Amino acid sequence: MTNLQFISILVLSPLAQGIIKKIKAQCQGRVGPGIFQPYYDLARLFKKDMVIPRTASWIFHAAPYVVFSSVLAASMLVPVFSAEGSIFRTGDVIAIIYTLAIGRFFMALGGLDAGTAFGGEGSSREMTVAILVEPSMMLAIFTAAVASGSTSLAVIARSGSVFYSPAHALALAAFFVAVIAETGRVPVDNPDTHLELTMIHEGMLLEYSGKYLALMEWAHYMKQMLLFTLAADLFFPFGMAGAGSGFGAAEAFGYYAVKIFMLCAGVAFAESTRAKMRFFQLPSLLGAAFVLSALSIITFIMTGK
Amino acid sequence: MMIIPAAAALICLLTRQRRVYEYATVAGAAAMVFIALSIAAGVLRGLVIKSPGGMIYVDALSAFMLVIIALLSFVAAVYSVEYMGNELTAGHLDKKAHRYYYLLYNLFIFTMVLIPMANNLAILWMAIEGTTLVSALLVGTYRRRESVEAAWKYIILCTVGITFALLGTFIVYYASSGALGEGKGVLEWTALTSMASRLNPATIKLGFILIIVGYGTKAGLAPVHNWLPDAHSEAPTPISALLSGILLNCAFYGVMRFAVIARASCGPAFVRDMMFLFGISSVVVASVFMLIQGNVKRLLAYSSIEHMGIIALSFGVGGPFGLYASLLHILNHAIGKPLMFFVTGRIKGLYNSVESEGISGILKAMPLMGVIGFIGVMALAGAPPFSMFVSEFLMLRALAAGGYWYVMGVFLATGGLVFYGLLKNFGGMFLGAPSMPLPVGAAVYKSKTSFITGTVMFGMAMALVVMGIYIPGPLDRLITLSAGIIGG
Amino acid sequence: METESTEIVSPKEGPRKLSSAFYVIYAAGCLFLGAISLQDLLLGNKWSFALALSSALSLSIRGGGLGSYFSLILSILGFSASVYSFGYTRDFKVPTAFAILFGIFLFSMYAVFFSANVPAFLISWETMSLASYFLVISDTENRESARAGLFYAVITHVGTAFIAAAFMVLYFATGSLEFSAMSAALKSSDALRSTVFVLSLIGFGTKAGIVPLHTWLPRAHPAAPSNVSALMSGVMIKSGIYGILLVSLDLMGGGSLWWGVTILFLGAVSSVMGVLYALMEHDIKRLLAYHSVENIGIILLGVGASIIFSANNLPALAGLSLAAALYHTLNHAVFKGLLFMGAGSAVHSMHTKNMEEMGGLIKRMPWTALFFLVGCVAICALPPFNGFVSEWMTFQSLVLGIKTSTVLTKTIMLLAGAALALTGALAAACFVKAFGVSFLGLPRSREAGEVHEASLSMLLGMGTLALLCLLLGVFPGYVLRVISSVPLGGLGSVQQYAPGNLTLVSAGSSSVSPAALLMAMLVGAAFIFVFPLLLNGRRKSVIADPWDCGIIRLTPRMQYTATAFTHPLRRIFKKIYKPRKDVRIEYTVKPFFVREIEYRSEITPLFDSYFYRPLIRALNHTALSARRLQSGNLQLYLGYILVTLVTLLVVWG
Amino acid sequence: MPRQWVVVYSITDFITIGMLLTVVAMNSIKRIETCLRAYTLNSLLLALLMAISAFYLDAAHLYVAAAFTLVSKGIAIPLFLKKVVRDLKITREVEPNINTPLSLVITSVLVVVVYSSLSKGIFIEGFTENTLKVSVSIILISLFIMITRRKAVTQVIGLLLMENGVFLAGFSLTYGMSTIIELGVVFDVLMGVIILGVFLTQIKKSFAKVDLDKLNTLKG
Repeated sequence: MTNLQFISILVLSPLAQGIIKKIKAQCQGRVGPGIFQPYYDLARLFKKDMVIPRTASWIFHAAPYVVFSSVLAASMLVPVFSAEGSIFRTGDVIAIIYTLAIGRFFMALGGLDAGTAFGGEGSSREMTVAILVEPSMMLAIFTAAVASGSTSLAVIARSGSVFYSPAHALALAAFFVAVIAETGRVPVDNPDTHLELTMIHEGMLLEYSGKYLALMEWAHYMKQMLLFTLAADLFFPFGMAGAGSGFGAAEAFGYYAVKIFMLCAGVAFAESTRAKMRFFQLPSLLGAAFVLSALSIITFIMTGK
Repeated sequence: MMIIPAAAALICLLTRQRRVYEYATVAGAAAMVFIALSIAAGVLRGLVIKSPGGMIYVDALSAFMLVIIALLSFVAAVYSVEYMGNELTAGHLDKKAHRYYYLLYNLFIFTMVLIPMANNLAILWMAIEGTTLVSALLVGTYRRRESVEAAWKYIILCTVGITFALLGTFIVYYASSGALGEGKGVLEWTALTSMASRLNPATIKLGFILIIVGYGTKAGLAPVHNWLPDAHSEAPTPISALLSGILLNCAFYGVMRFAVIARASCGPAFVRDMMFLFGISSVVVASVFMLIQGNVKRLLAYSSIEHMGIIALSFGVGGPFGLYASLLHILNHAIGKPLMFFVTGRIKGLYNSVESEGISGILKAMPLMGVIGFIGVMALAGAPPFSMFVSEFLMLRALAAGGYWYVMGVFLATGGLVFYGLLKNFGGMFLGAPSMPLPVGAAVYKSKTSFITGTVMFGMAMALVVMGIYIPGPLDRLITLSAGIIGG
Repeated sequence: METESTEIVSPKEGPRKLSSAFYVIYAAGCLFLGAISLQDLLLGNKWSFALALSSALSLSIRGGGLGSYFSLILSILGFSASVYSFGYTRDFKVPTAFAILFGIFLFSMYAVFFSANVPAFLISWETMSLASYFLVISDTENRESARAGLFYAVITHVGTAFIAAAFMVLYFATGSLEFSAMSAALKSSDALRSTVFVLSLIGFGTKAGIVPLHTWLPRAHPAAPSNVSALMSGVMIKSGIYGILLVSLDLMGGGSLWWGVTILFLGAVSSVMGVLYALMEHDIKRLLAYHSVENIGIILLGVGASIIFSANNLPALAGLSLAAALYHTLNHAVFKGLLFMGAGSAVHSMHTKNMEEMGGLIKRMPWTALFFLVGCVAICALPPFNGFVSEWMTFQSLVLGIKTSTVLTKTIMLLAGAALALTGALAAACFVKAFGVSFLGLPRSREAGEVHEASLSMLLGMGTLALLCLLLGVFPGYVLRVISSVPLGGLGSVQQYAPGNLTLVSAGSSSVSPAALLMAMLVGAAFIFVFPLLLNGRRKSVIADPWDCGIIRLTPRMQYTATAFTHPLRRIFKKIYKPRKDVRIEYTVKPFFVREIEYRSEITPLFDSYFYRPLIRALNHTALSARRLQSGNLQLYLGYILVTLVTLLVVWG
Repeated sequence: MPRQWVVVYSITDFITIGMLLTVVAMNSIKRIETCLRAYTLNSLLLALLMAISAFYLDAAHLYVAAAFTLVSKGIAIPLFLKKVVRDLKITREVEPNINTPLSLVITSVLVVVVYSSLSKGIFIEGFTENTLKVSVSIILISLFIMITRRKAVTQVIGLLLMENGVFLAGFSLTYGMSTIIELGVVFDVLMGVIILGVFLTQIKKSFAKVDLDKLNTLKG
């Protein structure tokens, strides 16, 4: 059962997206679409025909599969609600980050393949943001990792509540910013716009349609969910089912749902209270995140907890 | 041994037939090679040649020098036949000058052969002075104003220097008479070495200072080297080859003989300091001047200074490795430097210029010269796997064993500069698209090297390569013996 | 426009056949030597023999040591490079001479790894350098490569001088030139050991291309033909790593903490600077060359960590980090060789190294594109390819730096980890650019439109390496078994990190299994291939022009250029790049109708413009002013004699 | 020491000092003919010295040496040089690089250096030491003259003066070595002078002026 916990990410990720949208709508005083809207969108896209740009090569076709399967593979490594690890018991956080990187790599290639200006723009910016995010994310992860002496999520998750140390607070803040950037949300990117000059994520997907677009989007939802799960595992590692912890799968899942909901809410609030930044203001934000994470590491080394 | 070049010279004097005196010269040189080798073989068998009067004395060291001299004079003779022939047809010099060239060539060889065989230090001095006089005329072979100027400076500077050497010789003699009693002094090297420990150190010191300044001038040790670049760049190429290939070594040979006495009399420290002083200044000066030196013949001249510096350094360290290194380096330099001069000569023949600007694409124009030239450059720069590296490595080893870090530092640093200088200037000539040769040269000179000359040069290049990996046993023994003689 | 160092002429049949024969022999020789080295390592048998050069000097070689591992790497790359050359050198002007030089270069590298005493090492070392120099200038008529060659030769020669000095100090300390005797007899003061360390670090650093000694790399690698660049970048610069390991670990048996910290710091700087400069390159081979700097940095991270650990006596962790370094050495050799060959076959048919003129190559040379893509993914350390494994291990050892004793080491190692992460991200961006701009999209020039696929042997050479990229990534256990058999401190215990052959475990009880990842991805792909079919049978797809904002039709000039791709980074990191930008606009009717806009933007290479150029200028100045000493005035010269004599008389007389 | 030796020493010292003076005088001489005369005088003094000591030591070979010196240095070489000068129509020396007073100062400094550096227990007292000091000073001063003078001919003369100095030294140190060597040395010097003469004429040909200022085309 716990070996297949990744399915919950696969299935529930559109729901998370829906919830975020809903909360945002509420904040902005709109009714907004129902929380199951993403499922409908995906289904619709799957049913549509595809338009393939004449200039595209096989990379264009391969990209969606690679992106999706890499995210799926990554989510197979994550302990979702049970510390028993996952189907392959290799829940190494660095491995997860790099597996996600495959997806990004091919998504960017897909953006370039059609040879349009927007695709290139999207890929360029996506990679740039990734460059700015990666170090702070790693350092934030390191804080959690060194605290429990391992980069294995299972171990970290088992290590119980270490949330109350200042190092973790800082790390969490940094990680949260990183998550926002990685999931392409305001203030870094605006997921709802197709305004050519501001879009990053959408820019790369501009040529995609139908099934491929569905795959890309779904992968995107999963990635978002996956990152939330990571945050949960790294910084709120309590209430996980598995040996030692007295939680059964069901209640553990309950805890998990709560955590994810909180994170979704956080993201939604952040998104609706912030305006999107100019692209070249991002370095200051993400740089701040990096400083936070560096501080967290150093505080940890100094204080030892 | 000495007869042959004299005879050859005589022939040159008598006949007007170009072929005749050319062949006489080459044949004489060949014969000398044979004799020198047999002498070396004899020395290896342990016998030492002494003339009844004690004037002549040939031990391993002398044999070593003789072999070098003989080989080089042969090679240069072979090269001369083609090179000077071309010069003649190109009208750079007239028939008379051509004949005198060979006459003086043989006299030059004669005086140089005399040097290592002389036991009496005064005779040694006379021979060396003789080389100056003859070679000065050779340097002035082309009656151009530059060559005359070079010859003038050469003869003045070297004569001044050699005068001090003479004074030094006298003082050494005086020291001996101080030990043996008034008026009973000796000048035989053998005698002096045997009684070296009884000589008055202060006197010997003075004498050695004069000697090293005197013969050092001739050997091209900085800061008294100034004649060298001019003479080398203005002399006919084969003569430049002989000058840097053997003449410098012969002068240094004089220093070595005296150094043996000085070592025994006033301790190795003094000799070492002197050698380091001159050696270091030589390598430094040379390397700096090689950085920007468009005229490749001058470049090679400065490289000779550098190599004499290296020889002096390794001689100064002493010890089996040091001395072995310096002798081996003498040999290597005597092969590598002439080779490069020959290459330059061929280039000059084709382009009628030795300025590295304006000349390019030798590798394309004359592939053989290009390849040999590159080998030579690398060898001169002391890069493995070529022979000079071996001697320089041995020197490093000796320096390290003695812990002379500052010397090693200077040597390595200058080594980098030298490498840069050589590669920059020669590389510029060898690489690139071939620049058009001047019609003057092109008319006469076949860009193709004649078979014999080519073979000889290729042989020298191969020697550089082979001796970088393996040193033949007899040679090894000969050098070891000679080192033993110097080491005392 | 730089052109590839060969141009199409039709050489005579004879030399071509001959050179081909040479390459066959080389390939066979590589296989043979590789087999020997592997056997020596696994069976742990050591051999050595000496050849007397003269009474004063002898050369000796040995097997079964650290060198065997490197010669194994060399064999892998040497083999495929030879196969590649078989087709690549077809239209060279002087194939035979080139083939011979290539052979000298190849086997002199073997000599370096096999040599067992100082003279042998120095001789083969410099032979390697000179051979590579001649290969760099093998296109003798190209001024550019001549200049690059000169720069390279001089720098590497100076490096050799430092190496020689280091060995001489060792000789002074131990009284022997044999490596074995050195490592046995070395009981000397810390100052002495540190001197040796610094000298050798500088000397070998020049060869390895550690920042700031890297400046020859981006010059020489592009100038050389690609089969040579592959060897240079794949193996030759590793000989620098070999040297550092040899001297500081094998001969001196590890050292003080600050060695490790220094190396770690240099590694971090090199990796970041290397990739930053790579990003700004449009010359595909210069780009790859800069990436070599980066990867050397990553290797050094492992080495430094290992020295730090052993100074904290944590042998197990030291083993882990060293294993990471060695593993990455192997990996980099494989994928960098692959990338250079791929770039080579692109350049070979394009006759330009400028990415801005490529584009869309994937359509006409699909196989090359595929192999190049594999290389890109591998060098970006993306699973399941080999780069990931070694970088994962490096990450592990850096994170475990928390186990060291001092605050300094903890901090610097974790920050180094961050630097590694940054490097990874930058590398990813760089290779998205490299592959995307040159292989994807529309052809940016006429040549790009009419390229031809590389010849079979070239594809074979690349294919081998591409396959290895995958295998080395999926079966790390086998590699670690080989590494653990390298006789070097702490490495013996490395195999504990690979209990199976598929899974890697780090000391921090964290584990990863690339094979499993591969499986997962395949499962995912299969699932997602089936899923839509379940949802709704097959849908047809329409081929149409891409979205062009409604203009008539998309032209190649509208797609993102390499310059544009990296423009954000150029702005973000302008402190480092110091970009110079000039925009020239020509109007037909000012200011409304623009005829043409020229946009040029280049960056200032820090170390060139602030260290090397001033140095060279100073040297030339000195030389010029020194020439006054030789003024041509005879009296002056006589004056020198007088002064010299008087001084000597006063001082010694 | 016996009385006659004192006489000898006083005489020889007198002569050597005379030689030194001739050399010093060269510093202030402008006309080339005068220089030549000074040189001749110097050589004659040398020959005389040799003869005298030959007489006192009654060593036959010293007579020979003295005779040689007389013939070669006292007669042959000066005549030859005169001829050269006449052929080249060299009238008078231009101003030397360094003016007379200064050059005299430097000369004296050189002498001091020699006297100080050569008296460190290298030699037995008396004849040898003084003569040697004188001769070394002569050598250095004549080198200095070569440095200061611009005309090529004066350089030759300076060179010859050096030779004289060396001869003086050699003779004082060795009481004349075996005659053959003496002959050889003299012969070499003679050859040298002749060759120099040849070059002088060539310089005249190719430079139109036997002035060393023109002789610096080869630099660096």
